[in-house]
Amino acid sequence: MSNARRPAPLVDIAGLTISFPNDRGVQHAVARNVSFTISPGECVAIVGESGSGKSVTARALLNLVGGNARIEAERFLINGADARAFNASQWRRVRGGFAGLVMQDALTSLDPLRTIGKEVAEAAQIHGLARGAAALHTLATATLARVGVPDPEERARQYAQQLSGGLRQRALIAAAIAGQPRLIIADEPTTALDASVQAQVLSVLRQRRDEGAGLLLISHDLAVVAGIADRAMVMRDGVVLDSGPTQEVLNAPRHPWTRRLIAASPSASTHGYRLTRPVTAGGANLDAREPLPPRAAPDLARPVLEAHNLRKHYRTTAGGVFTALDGVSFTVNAGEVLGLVGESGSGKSTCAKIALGLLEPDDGEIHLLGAHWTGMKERARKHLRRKMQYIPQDPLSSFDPRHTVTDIIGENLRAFSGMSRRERVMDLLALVGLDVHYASRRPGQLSGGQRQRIAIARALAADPAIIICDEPVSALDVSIQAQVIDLLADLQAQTGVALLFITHDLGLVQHAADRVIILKDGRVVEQGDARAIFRNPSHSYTAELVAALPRLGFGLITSS
Amino acid sequence: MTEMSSRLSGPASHTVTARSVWPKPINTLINALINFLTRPRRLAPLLACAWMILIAGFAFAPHWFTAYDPLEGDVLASLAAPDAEHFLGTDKLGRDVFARIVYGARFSLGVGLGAVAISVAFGVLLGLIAGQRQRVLDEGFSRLFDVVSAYPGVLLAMLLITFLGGSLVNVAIAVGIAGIPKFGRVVRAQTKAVQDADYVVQASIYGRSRFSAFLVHVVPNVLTVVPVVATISVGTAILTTSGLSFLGLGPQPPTPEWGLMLAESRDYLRTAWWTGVLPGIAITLTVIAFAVLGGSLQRHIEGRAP
Amino acid sequence: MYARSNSTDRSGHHKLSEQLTARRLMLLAGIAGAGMSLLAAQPAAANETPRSGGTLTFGVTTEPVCFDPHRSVQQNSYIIIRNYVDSLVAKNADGRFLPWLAKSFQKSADGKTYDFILRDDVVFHDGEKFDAAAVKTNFDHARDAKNAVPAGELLQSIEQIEAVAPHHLRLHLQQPDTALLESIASVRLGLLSPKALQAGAQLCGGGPALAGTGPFRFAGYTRGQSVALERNAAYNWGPGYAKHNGPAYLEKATIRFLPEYSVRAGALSSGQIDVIEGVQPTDVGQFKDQPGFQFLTGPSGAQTAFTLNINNTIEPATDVRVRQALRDGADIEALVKSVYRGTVRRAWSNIGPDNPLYNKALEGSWGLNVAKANQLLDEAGWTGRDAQGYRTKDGKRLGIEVGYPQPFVRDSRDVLIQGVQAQLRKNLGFDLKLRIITGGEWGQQLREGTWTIYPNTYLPADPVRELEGNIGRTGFIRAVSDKGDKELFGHIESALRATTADDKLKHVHAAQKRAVDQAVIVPLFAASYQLAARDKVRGLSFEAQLDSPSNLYDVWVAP
Amino acid sequence: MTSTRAMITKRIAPRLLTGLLVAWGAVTAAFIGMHALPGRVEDILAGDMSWPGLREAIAQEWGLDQSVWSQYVGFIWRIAQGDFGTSYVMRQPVADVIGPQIWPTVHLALSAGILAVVLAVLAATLTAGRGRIARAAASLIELACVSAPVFWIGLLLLLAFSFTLRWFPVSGADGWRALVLPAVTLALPTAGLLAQVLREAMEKALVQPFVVTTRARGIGETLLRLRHVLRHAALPAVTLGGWLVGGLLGGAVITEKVFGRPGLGTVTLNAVLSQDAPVVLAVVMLAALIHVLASTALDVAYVFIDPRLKVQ
Repeated sequence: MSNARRPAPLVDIAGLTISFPNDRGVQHAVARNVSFTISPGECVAIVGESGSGKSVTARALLNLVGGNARIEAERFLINGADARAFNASQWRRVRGGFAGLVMQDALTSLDPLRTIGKEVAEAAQIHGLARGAAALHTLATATLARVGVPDPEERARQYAQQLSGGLRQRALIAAAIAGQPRLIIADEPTTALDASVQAQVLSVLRQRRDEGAGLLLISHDLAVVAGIADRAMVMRDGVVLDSGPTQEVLNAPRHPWTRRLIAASPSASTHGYRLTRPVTAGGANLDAREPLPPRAAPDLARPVLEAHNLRKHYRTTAGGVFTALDGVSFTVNAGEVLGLVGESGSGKSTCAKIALGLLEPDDGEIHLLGAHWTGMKERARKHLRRKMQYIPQDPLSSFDPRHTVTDIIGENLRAFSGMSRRERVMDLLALVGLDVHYASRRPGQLSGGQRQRIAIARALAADPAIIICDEPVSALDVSIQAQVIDLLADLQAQTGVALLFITHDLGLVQHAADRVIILKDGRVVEQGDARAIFRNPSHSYTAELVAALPRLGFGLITSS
Repeated sequence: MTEMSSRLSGPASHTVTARSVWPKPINTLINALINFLTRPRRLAPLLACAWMILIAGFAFAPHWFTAYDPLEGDVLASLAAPDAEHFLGTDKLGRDVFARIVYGARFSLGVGLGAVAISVAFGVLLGLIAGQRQRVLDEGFSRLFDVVSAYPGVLLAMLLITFLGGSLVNVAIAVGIAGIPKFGRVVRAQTKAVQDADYVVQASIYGRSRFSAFLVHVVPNVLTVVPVVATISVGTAILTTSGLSFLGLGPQPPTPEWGLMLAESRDYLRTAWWTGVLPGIAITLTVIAFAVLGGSLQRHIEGRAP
Repeated sequence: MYARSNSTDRSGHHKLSEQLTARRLMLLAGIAGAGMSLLAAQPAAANETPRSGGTLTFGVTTEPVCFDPHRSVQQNSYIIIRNYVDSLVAKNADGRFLPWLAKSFQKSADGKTYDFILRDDVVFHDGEKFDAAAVKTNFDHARDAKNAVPAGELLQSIEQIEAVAPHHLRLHLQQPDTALLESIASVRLGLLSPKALQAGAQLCGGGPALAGTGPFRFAGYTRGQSVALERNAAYNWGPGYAKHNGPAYLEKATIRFLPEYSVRAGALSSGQIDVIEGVQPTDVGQFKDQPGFQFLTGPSGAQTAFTLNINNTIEPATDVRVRQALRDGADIEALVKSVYRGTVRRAWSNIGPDNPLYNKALEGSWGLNVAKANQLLDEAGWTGRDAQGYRTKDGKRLGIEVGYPQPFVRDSRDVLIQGVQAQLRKNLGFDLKLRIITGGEWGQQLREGTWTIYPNTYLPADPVRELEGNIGRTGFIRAVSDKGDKELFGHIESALRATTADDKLKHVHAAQKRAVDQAVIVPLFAASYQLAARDKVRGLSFEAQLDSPSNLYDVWVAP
Repeated sequence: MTSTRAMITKRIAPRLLTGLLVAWGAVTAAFIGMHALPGRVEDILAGDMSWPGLREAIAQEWGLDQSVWSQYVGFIWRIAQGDFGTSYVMRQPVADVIGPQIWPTVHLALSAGILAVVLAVLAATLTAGRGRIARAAASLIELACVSAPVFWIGLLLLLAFSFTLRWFPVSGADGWRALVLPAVTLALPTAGLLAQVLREAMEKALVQPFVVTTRARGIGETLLRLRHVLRHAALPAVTLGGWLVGGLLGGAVITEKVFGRPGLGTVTLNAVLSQDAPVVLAVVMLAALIHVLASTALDVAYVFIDPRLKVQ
């Protein structure tokens, strides 16, 4: 990648405004006055949270914004031609032939009813690059091989749901590049992937760029962008706030929002500090971070939750046996935050279910506050139920859709009646930073962050000794995630409740946890101090995890 | 992301324009008008409601709408074309067609609602039981639904009516029984789905016993699917009744039930169209109205509980 | 035309010459044709020469359940069956019996022996020879209770059947039976090939196996759609009243089942079929006196009038005043005129007005008298009124149910009953309930004697049999006949036993009068068949023994 | 596919087994029903006939003198051997009565079914996710088709296209022209419902992420709908299939009566009205059999449309 040779840009856009009519027919802009160019061999990234307009902007390049959108631009050149005058068939030639689109979640972005081979070959077929079943199949396997899919012959005959997440995502990339496009538009291509898989997918994209393709990367993750993009734009509410070479944007953010975004990323270095409310105008500085309120040290003599040698097997439909947990033991002490880290399939969620008594282990036992917990009748456990509470990853599905917020929080306040219960609900709402008028809302009327706050309020209503948090913020935008994490930290300090904090996010666990347990394939591979363990991993798996972690790698925030 | 997704999708038929053709206020006005008139979600439920209110009025206070007796007519003035005196004409026995339509609302709605009440009562009960995690019960009731629905609906109703005898009540019972599997299956599937929902599985965390969770969470959330199916089924039941009347197995004369009126009028299709067209329109509109209301009810419920 | 004379008796004494010439046959046929023309507006010009060949499609209302003449009890099935079976004798429109497959016939003086000399040139469709043995096989098969053949009831008076010679048949009776020739002339005792009879009940399914001697052979049956008939080229033995000799004119005919009135009428008016039977009264105007079409009305003599038979053993119909109020509370004349648009006549007796034994004196003797009817009900104690305006006594509503078996509902008859229902409600506060019941339920009611009002027409052609079968001791009331009207039974039984024509006439008239006076029957209208056809169709007529359209033997299509 | 045999053993075999159970249940229920009807079988068989010994002769001939239980056992035993008995009313073997009627009804139902699918696919593909006016108009037409009684549609079509325009014959089973109006009559309500389900499913599929990906490959709108979206929409439509088969058969009863066509409908109606138990029971048996076959076929179709089911 050299700045010296500057070929004609693939895309040259200025003053792009995209708007949709609202219910009353009034146009409402979702992107305003956006300008950028993408040259061959260049990676341009658009960073932003939900609703920032980043995806819409990307899709405008393919004219795939939506039925009644209005797209206006001062300049809209695609491969040198004025795209404002394009008719439908010209647009079809752009799609797949000039620009390929890679989206998030290959499971739904590949047609689940068609084989991988057919999906990959489709663009080539449409653009006449190959004819006949045999030629298309050859092309599909070759393209799969190019993105590093092993055994492409076999894979081409399979369906998306038969492939692992990483292979699936690579197949999606293969489908996007099969028409030999000069531009790749990657919209959140690695979201929801494990760190190690994410690294592989990014390297495939990087390779395409290095071969001369233009790459437009859409992401919410600054660390991902930092590792690949030549230039970056930060968008919020349809407006570009910051743009320029990636290093410049991340190292010296001009706009406060950019700085807030950067500061909201949890890491080892943010441990003990707030992720929100960072520095004011002066400049982003670690010292300007606000410390979290002081908390009592964990009482190592008072275990709240003790798990001994948990084992759990599942029978697979194929007749095999899948080992979810294989001799896992851990202890959570009073006031302690224990992080439980692992990639998907490592057994984290099974641990949570067994701890909560929703699932019986095949072997091993759990004690809650010294009392037998596993293997007991539900009636016998009932008096201890209040002591262990739960914050799920997806609170929406854990709320009865017909219940109001009052009903949901009141679920844990059934000892109270009438007015006092209502008052308690109001108190709890205030505690999690929500206005009283949310009390009558239903789950469907709440945003993701608000739902998570309600889940926290519900857990706290029981006055528990321990809360099991299962990926509590993984579905949230970075800025919202920061607010929820800070809230949890505040409340933990305030109540001294112990937390079993389950996450796949290494940065987050280093920020939040006291101790950490690393799970792989149902076994504990390593445990110890939440920060030290990643600085000096003693197990090779931990080292791999650390290596795969994309990092912002600039002076502003250091992760090691 | 979720807010955007609905807008981002859809056909790519739009064009990139530099500016709009119309001045802004007019454009807005035209958009708003087209919006209202062509959006079936707004106009259709409104019209459906209006029709249902009219029909309900017919059913509850028929004498407000017509001075004629639906059963009495001047046989000597039979099959009179619409005129000032009988503005929808008279039927084969000289009865006022409009009066029969007005009074018929009570019977047609009665058959429809009665049949659906039977289907709902048994379908919900059996569906809730079948939806439990008891394999034996599930298999048993599911096969029972299979047995009942192995007969095409009309055939089953035919058999039941020969068994029960043709009368308004028996038609409602027969059509109701034929509709049980529909509700049973829907409720069973919904019960299974709700029971696997996190808020039911995790209810024990909040100290709820399984039975308590069943009452508080499962039953109400299962029942949300019932009104939609029930609303649409009322229309279907009225239709089935008219089919049975055609086969001579429906309510007995001189009941001014719409399906029976329609079935009886078919012999005069070429000579006295007014005896059949209007009951036919009444049935069709009512069935459409129920379907439209069911649809908007569904959107309402889905919108509230995504 | 339909003289009040006992035609049965007369033809019994009448010995027709064996040398009956073709000309004589033609003459008789002319008489029959003239008789019809009073009722039927047949456009056929006398000087036209019939054309042989061609096909015809006939749309009928009813698909027969059974095509076996001996087993079918559906009146509408005989329209079809008549095309492939012949009888020994033919009943003329004037009530006389004419030769058919029997060249001549003679009754003994004591009325207990009948001799039939059979034609010797007749062959069944399946090639079997027609002779006295074949007739004996037919009649014996029908008489045998084991076979459960409904037509057997027509032969109950027979003691023995004897094939005297190959073409000489003799019937020995247990006692005189004034209705015997009527029965022999009936399509229900039409003659089938002995080989075909071996198939037993399976013959109901029709098809070529159902071999008779008729002018057409049963070529094929498509259930739910049609029957195909093919000309019997060998046919040369038409009934005495036929208009021509030799084979039928039509080469082929299709009987199509079109149960919907509007479909039948539409099919005819759009030229897709040639003839229809069962015309909706309101549709008559489309065909009657319309260019391109003809409309014919049949006689009403062989079948009973459409009548409400009242079970006078069940409350409240045990009270004659209630029955009489029911009889006179509705304007039957106006109702019939309105429902049938003048295409049928109002009935005064249950015996059809074209039947020689019809009691004409009953005309005008009863009928609409609302004041009298109300007075009768007041006298009978039905003085209360309920919320719907019906009369009550001791808190019980004045009501009787009409149980109308579904298979017999047709021809706007339910509409007419509804009309009576509406008038009784308005005029008297009388609740005449109409309920359509199943055939099985009717059977049960019949067996238990629990039916209340049974509406029907009935076709044995002989009026005494009609009276006995409907309102006699062994009629519908048989299960509870000990509580029935003894005087009525007496008249009917005397008529059955009568040996002279005058005696029979006297008792038949008396029975009709008794039944109407006691209001155990409320005759409504004289049922008759209607035909509508394209004007090119010639030679359509009605069969006196059945009232229904004749077979298609004389029918031809003008070019 | 290696899974074909697995599919047979895992999906088809149990379906057919439970199907047998269903057929047995249906026939038993019908048997009980027919025997509980008012009026004894002898009454039906005797009709208006009455003479000494007749009822006994009938009872013996038809085996009605045995207990209901042994009649039932005999009935099931004969059915297991493929003998459906003899019609009370038509006096012929039930197989002879019903056998020739199967094809006309299947022919009609099949034609109507295919027509309905074609109409529904056309309507849904053309209007799903398109302009509001087109969708509103299509919805209205479909609703009207679903909401109007079948016999009424049939009579109106006859009035217009046969009596007035004379394009098609009134009735008969000869040639395709006679099939047009009945098939359309029977197809319209089914097509209306199917189109609505298909459109809704297509609109749901059209907002799936894979549609965006596929569009981004430059695919034409028609090909997108036919190759990708329709297949997804077919899944809920197939679920509806069992109901549709029943609806078509039920509608055939009415359609056959309106158009004077041969078929099971006419036979069934007459048998029900005349309480001809052997025929009714055979029809019920046949209906159950069709139901079982149809639902098994749909189950298999489901797997072929959705490979996800095969993989699991």
